[in-house]
Amino acid sequence: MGAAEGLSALLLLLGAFFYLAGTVGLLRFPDVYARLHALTKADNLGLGCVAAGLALQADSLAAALKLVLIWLLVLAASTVTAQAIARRAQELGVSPRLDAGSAHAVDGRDDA
Amino acid sequence: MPELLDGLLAAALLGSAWASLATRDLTRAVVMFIVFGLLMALAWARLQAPDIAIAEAAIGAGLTGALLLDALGALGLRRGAAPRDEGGPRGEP
Amino acid sequence: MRRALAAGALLAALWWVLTEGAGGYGLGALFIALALAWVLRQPRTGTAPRLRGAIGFAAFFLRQSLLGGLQVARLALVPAARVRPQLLELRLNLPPGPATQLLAAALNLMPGTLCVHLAGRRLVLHVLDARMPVEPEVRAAEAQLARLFGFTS
Amino acid sequence: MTGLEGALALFLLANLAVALVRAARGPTAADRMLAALLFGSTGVGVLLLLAHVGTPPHMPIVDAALVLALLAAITGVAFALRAWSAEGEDDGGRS
Repeated sequence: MGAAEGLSALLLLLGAFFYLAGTVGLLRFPDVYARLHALTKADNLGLGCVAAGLALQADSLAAALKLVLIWLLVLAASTVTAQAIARRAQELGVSPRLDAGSAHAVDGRDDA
Repeated sequence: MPELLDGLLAAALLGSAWASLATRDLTRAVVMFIVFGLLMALAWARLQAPDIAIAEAAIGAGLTGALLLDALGALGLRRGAAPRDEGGPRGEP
Repeated sequence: MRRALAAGALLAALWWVLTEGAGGYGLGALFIALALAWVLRQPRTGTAPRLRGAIGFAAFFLRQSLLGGLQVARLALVPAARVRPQLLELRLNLPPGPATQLLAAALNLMPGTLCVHLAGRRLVLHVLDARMPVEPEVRAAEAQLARLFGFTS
Repeated sequence: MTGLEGALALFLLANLAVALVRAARGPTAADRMLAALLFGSTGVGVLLLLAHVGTPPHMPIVDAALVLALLAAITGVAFALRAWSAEGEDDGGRS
């Protein structure tokens, strides 16, 4: 009982940390593509931790699995959305801000 | 603690509603409307009304948002070259 | 027949989870039957996922998405850290179809990769940190997916 | 345990309030939309936490989170496929 509650609290705090990272990344990253990284990865991990932490407190197995199902749904939704937006951004000609040091070599290879 | 939560929720609701109404940039208005719908769903959940929260999440945030975005796209297509002429030079406050 | 049984079992499990084990199977049977009829009318793709591959892929995916979240957290929260984005074009070994689409979707959640363009076997990724070895990661994910869909033989 | 969940729900809501600033002024349409998507994924987390706050946990709220998760994709994809076009002027300003 005590161990499960402690683990649950730890997971919830970890989830809040990843949510914070996602929000800070959304505010701090330079362009749409980088912000999509922050949105998909950090937020989904945050929700995963929160869902796992709450699942540890669930009354029944089905209730716990429901939380996992919600997490999987959000995973699927956000990766599909991120890909659709990234693809559309590229079609519209939004050029990503590339790193100055490594951009040239990669650009050359991409044009070929 | 609950008072703080409810106060913040109410403030965010008012803020997003105002931001949605008081702009000439249609994209911004639609996005703020979607945000308002999501916050409204949270408010209903906070008021212990999960069925209305479900309806708000489905209709307010999900379907209406998608329909408004679709309408926005159709509007931009029909206007052709100048998709947001009435919005002026970006309605930044 | 095997397909119908597997899909039916999955749908029944889904209903059980959605009702939190509270039952209501009269209504549930109706919806399960409707969903099953819809599933069986979909065309076969020829790539049915393998159970063993699915478990391996799930473990791999969980570890990678944890690493992805940690990387984004480090880049966002450490003040000195900054992103070094770059574009990377790859040729996939997987045959085009559900496998490549699932690969692109999974890469969106793995460390530092975001799928920008996917056409046939050509995949363009937006990489968050140019110093990271992205290509081995993609190849590992590809191998996992090949095992999931039974392409290894 | 309920104290922790309430506190975390408050924390996530504060996160959302910060993201609201991004949605209100983020320069391109895509930036605004990303903030709305952040509201979606964080909103699911807040709903899950709210469901577990209180002495008798209020489980039906989990269903609201489920619906929100189901429909989160529709808005984002509708934005990408239908609404986002002719953004050239915006992106020139950004980069």
